[in-house]
Amino acid sequence: MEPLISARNIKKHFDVGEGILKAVDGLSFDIYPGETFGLVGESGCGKSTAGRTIIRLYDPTDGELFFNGKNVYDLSRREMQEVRKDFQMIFQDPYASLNPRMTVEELVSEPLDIHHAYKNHKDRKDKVIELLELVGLNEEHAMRFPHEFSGGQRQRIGIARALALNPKFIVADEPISALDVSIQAQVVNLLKDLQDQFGLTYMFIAHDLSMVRYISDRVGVMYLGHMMELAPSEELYENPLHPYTKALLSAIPIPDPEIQRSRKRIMLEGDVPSPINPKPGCRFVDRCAQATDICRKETPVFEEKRPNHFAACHNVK
Amino acid sequence: MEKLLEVKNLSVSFKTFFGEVEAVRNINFHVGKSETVAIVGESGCGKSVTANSIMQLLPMPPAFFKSGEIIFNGENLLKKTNKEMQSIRGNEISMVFQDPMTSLNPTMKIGKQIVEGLVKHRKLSSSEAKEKAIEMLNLVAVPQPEKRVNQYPHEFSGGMRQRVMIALAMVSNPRLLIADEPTTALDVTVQAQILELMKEIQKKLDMSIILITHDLGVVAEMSDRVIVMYAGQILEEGTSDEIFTDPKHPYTKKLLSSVPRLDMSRNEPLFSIEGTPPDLYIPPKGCSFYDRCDNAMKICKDNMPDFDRHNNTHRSRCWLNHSMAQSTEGSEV
Amino acid sequence: MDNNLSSIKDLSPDLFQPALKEDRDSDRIRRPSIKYWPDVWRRLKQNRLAMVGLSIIIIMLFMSIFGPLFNKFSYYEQNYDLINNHPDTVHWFGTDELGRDLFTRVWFGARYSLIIGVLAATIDFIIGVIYGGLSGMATRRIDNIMMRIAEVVYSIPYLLIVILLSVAFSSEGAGTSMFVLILAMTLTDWVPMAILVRGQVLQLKESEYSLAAESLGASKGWILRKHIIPNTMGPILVNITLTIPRAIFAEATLGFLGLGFQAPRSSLGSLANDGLAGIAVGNAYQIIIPALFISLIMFAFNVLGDGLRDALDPRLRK
Amino acid sequence: MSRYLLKRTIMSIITLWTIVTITFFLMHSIPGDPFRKEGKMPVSVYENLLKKYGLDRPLSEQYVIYLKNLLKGDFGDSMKSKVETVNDMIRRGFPVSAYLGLEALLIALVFGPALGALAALYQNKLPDYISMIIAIIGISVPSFIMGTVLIQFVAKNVSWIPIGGWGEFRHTILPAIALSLMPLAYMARLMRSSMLEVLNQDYIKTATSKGISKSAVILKHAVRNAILPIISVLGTLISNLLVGSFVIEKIFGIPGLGKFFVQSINNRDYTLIMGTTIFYAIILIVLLLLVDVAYIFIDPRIKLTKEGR
Repeated sequence: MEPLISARNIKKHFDVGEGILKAVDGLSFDIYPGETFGLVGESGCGKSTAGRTIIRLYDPTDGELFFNGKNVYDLSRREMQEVRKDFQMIFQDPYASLNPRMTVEELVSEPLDIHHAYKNHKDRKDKVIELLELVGLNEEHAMRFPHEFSGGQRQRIGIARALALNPKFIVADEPISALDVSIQAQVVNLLKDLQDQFGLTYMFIAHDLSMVRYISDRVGVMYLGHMMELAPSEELYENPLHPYTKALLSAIPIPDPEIQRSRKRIMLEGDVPSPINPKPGCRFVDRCAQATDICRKETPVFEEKRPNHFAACHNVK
Repeated sequence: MEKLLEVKNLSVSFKTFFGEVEAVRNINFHVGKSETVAIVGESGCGKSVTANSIMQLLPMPPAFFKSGEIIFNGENLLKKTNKEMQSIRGNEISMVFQDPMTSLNPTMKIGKQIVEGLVKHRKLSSSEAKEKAIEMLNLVAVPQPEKRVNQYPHEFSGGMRQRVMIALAMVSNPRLLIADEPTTALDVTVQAQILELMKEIQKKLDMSIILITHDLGVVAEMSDRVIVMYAGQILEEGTSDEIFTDPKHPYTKKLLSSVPRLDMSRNEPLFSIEGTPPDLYIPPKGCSFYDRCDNAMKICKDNMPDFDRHNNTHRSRCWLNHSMAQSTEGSEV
Repeated sequence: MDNNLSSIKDLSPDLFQPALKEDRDSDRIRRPSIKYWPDVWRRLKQNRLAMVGLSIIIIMLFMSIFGPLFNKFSYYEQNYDLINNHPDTVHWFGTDELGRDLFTRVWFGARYSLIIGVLAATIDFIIGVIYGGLSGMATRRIDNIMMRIAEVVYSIPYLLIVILLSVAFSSEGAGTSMFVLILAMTLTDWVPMAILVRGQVLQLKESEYSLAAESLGASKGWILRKHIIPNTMGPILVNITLTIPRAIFAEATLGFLGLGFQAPRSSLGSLANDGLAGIAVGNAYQIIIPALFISLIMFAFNVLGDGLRDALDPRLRK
Repeated sequence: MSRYLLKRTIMSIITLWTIVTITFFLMHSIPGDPFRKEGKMPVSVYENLLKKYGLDRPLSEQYVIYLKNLLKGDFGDSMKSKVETVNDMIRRGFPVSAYLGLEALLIALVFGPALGALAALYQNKLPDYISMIIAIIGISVPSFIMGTVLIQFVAKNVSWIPIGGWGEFRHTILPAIALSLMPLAYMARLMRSSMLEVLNQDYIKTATSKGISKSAVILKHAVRNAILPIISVLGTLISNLLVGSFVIEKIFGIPGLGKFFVQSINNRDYTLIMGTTIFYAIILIVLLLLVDVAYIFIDPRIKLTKEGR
C-alpha cells in the first residue's frame, strides 16, 4: 500500500537563547491510509512539536513531508491553504484551544467561514448542527460559550471543528490527556467511530501508553527528539527491543492488584535530561543500564531490526 | 483494625455567585493504622476537597463545613482551634500535593523548607535542623544532600522536587500522610520511582496513607482499600481486590472497563461512560450516576439508595442491590 | 447507617423498570448562559466603588458641557466689585481675585481637563495599539528593535518631557496651546499601551486557539481580527481608563506650575495655581474647590479602572 | 550576568543620550533667543552675549561642544544668574532635594507595602477598606493639592510645624508626607494585589500544611515573594518622587533642585533648564539601573537564568 504521509528526516529546532533546543531531530516514518499511527513519549520528548511540524503548523528546520506525492514543505502559502483542508488537528487542552469569546456555533463554523465552504446562511447553520450531532451534541449547545462546557464536551466541540472540512488526516495531539478517565474512553470511542465512518487517518500523540496501544495500529516511541522504536502495536508491546521502551512499558501501573504485586519493574534512574544542546551519541545513554562506550560516541541508526520493527539501538542486532 | 481516622457525615459546600455548590455530600469512611486507603474519582467528585478538609486547608470562605465530624486519634478535628490544628498539621498529619513545580516556595532554600515545620513542632536548633534536612534528603534518595539543602527549588527537576515534597511531609514522622494526586504531574518513569519511594518509606516509618488519585493503575499498585467517589458522594468502598475483581456499583464497573489495560487484547471493546458528571450547583435528587448509568431504573431518578453491605469490608450504594431489582441485573454489559 | 437495602419494602415493582431515556440527559447544561460583556457589566455593577466612579464621571461630563449654563456668568467676565467673594447664593463657588465666577470657571476647567484626558488617552490608544500590534505580529528581530526603542522612549521621565515641550512651544505669557499639551503628554505615554498590546498579541498569537485557527487554514489577518483583537479589548479598556487620570494629573501639574492654558482660559490645574495665593489671605476656597474637582475626577477614573480590571480578571470568571 | 549588566548599561547610555539630544534641540528650536526678550540692548552687547554662550556658531557645533562639556561634567553657565554656574546650582539644590526625596521614599517604603499586605490579609474586612481608602486618596489627590491641604489644616493649627522654609527636620515633615503619598498609595495597591496572588499559590498551602502559624506563613513565605514586583517598579516610583518634588518645593518654598527647575522655566533660563533636566535624567536612569541589578540579587530564580545566558 502507498503511504498517505511520508516523513523524511524531519527536524524542528528552536533557538532559546541558552542554546539550540532540538525538539525534533530527524524523524522518518510512513503513515498508511486508514490507520492510526501512535506516537508516545514522556514530556519534553518532542512528540507534540513533531505533530505540529508534520501538519506544518511549525515551519520545519529540515526534512521533507510527502502527502499525495507532493512535498508539503515546498508548497506556497496558497497551495498550503488547500492542503489545510486535508490536514486537521485536535488539541490537547480543550480549555485553551477554544476561543472563549466565540459561541459554539461560531467555533464550529470557523473552518467553513475561512474556506467559504457553504452556500448560504441556512446551509452554514445546517452544517454546524450536523457536525454537533456527529459528536453527540445538539442545536441547543450552539449558542453557548466554551466555558459553560465540561472538558469532554469541549473536546467534542474541537473534534467537530476538525471534521468540518472533511479532512483525510488528523493529528490528535494528546486529545485525552486533560480529560477524566471515564471521558477518555468516550472520546477515544468517538474517534474510532468517526474513523470507520469517514475513513480517516490518525496520528495519535499521547503519553498514556495503554491508550495508545489500544487505539493505534502502529506505535512510535520518542525520546528527546529521536524516534527510538517503531513497530506494529501488538509487536511493540509484546516484544519491545529498545531498553527505553522496555522501561517505559514496565513503569505503567496495571489496574489489577494481583498482577501489579507480582510484576517486576525496570526502574529508570533520574529524570529526562534537557533537550537543549544535546550531546552526541544515543540520547538515552545516561539512563540506560546497557549503555556501552559506543553508545556515548555514536548516535545509533534508526533501522529495521525485524520485519516492520524499527529501532535505534547499538545493542539490538 | 484500629481506626486512626474516621470521617462521619461530612458535608462541605462552597458559596459561589450561582449559589451553593455541594462539593462533598455526607460521606463516611475510616482509615486504619498503617493502611493505605485510596480515594478515586473523576475531577470534581470531591476527593481533593475531602483531603483538604481533613487538614482544614480549604479557603473559608467560600468553603464551609455543613455537617460532620473528622475524628483523628479520638478527637474531632473540626472542633479544634486554629492553634491546635497547627500542632497537628505537619506533625501528626502531613500532606503531599499534586504539582511539585508550584508547591515549593521559589525564594526559600530547600533545606529550610523541609525542616520549617519540624523546627516549630520540636524546637530544633539550626544545626540540628540542617542535619535533619540532610538526613531527610538522604531518605528520599536525593543525591548530594549536603549540597542540595542550600539550593532553591528551581535548581531541581520535577521528580526531585516531588522527592523534596515527600521529605517535607515525612520529616516529623507523621501518623497519617495525605497524598493528593502525588504523581499526576509526573512522567510514568518518574511516577514509578516516586511510588516505589512512598511504599518504602511507609514500611520504614509505619504510617497510614490516604492516596487521592484518578489513576486506577496507581490505586492497584499502592492501596489496601479503595473508596470510589462520584459527585461528592461515596458510591462504593472495599478492599483493593474486591474493587478490582468484584466491583458492585455500575459506576465502578464502568470506570474499570473504560481504562484500556496493557494486558488486554486490542479487540476487546473499550466501554465508555457517556455524558458528563452532574453539576453540583444543582445536585441531583436521586442517584447522582442516574444520568449516565446503563442500568438506571425509575426509582433511581428521585431516590438515592443507602449503602448495602456485601461483607465486612465491601459496601456499595445502588438500587441494583435491592432484591426487587434482581431481574434487571442480566441485561447489563 | 449501613442497612440492608432490601429491608426497604413497600416499593412498587414498577420503580425497578428501566428508566426513561428522555429523563436522562447528562449533556444538558443547567446553569444559565452568560455572555462575555454582560457578565463583565454584571460584575462591575456589583462593585459599588466603581459604580460611584462611573456616576461621578457621567455627572462631570454632563456638567462640564451644561454646567456653565446654570448661571448667567461667563468664565472671562471680570467684576471688580466682587473680587474674592466667598461662596454665596449668587456665586455658588465664589469669585476669584479678578471677580470672575468660580462656578463657571470650574466647569470650564473640568471641560478642558476631561478633553485633554480623553484626547490623550485616545491618541495613546491609537499609537499604542498600532505600534504594539505591529511589534507583536512582526518577526522577532523587528519586534526586538521596536521594543528597545519603546523602552528608551519610556525611560524619559514623563513630566520632564511634558514640561520641556510646554516651555519650548509656548511663548511667555501666551500659555500653552492644547495641541502642544496633548503632544507633550502622548509623546512618551503611548508606550505602556504599546507594551500591553504587544504582550497580549504575543501571548494570544501563541495561544492554542490561534494555533487551532491556523491549523484550520486561517490567515494572519483572520487570526488577528477574530481571535486576538476581541480578546485584547478588556485589558486595553482598563488601560484607557487609567491613562485618562494620568493625563489629567499631568495637565493639572502643568497648570499648577504656570504652564497651563492661556488666561482667561483655565484648566482645573491653573485654577488651583491661581488659588494658591488665596490661602495666605483667607480665601482657601479658591484652591480647595478646584482641588476637590481634580481629586474627584482622578478618583472616579481610578476606581472605575480598578473595578473594570477586577471585573475582567479571568481568574474571577467561572 | 556580566553580559546582562553590560547590555543594561549600554541601553541606559543610549537613553541618556536620547534625552540629552531631545533636550538640546528642543531648547534650541525655540524661535528667537533668550536675550531678545530682555528689552532693547545695543547690538554689540547682544552679539557679545551670543558669543559668550556660543550661540553664534552653527547648531551642530554647539551640540558637539555641549556633549563634550557634559562628558566632563560641566553643565555650562546659567543665562540669568551672573554669579552661579548651573553646576553650582545643582550642587546647592540637589542635597536638599535628595534629603527630602529619601525621607519621602522611606515613608512610602515603610508604610506602602505594610498597608498593602494588611489589606490583603484582611481582604474585604475593615483593615482592607481603610488601607484602600488611603491608597485611593493617595493616587487621586495630586501632591500639590495634598501639600496645600496639609498647610491649610496641619501647619496652620500645629504651632511647631512650619508652613514652609528649610533648615530643620520639622521643616521636612509636611513636604515629605505630601511627596510620599502617591508612591505610598501605589505600593500599597501593588502589594495588595501581589499578596492576594501569592496567597493563592500552592506553596502557601504547603507552608500551612506544615503547621506553622499564620503569621509565619505570611512573613516567611508570602511577603518575601509578594514584594518582588514592588522592587521592580521602584525605579518608576522614584521618578515620580523626583518630579513630584517640583511642585512640593514650590509650595513649601524649599531651596531644592525642583525650585531651580521651576525657576528656570519661569525665567526661560535655557542652560539651566537643560542642565537640570539632564541631571534629573541621569539620576533617574542610574537608579533604574540599580533597581534592575538589585532585583537580580534578590530573586534567586533570575540569577540562574541570567547566568545561563
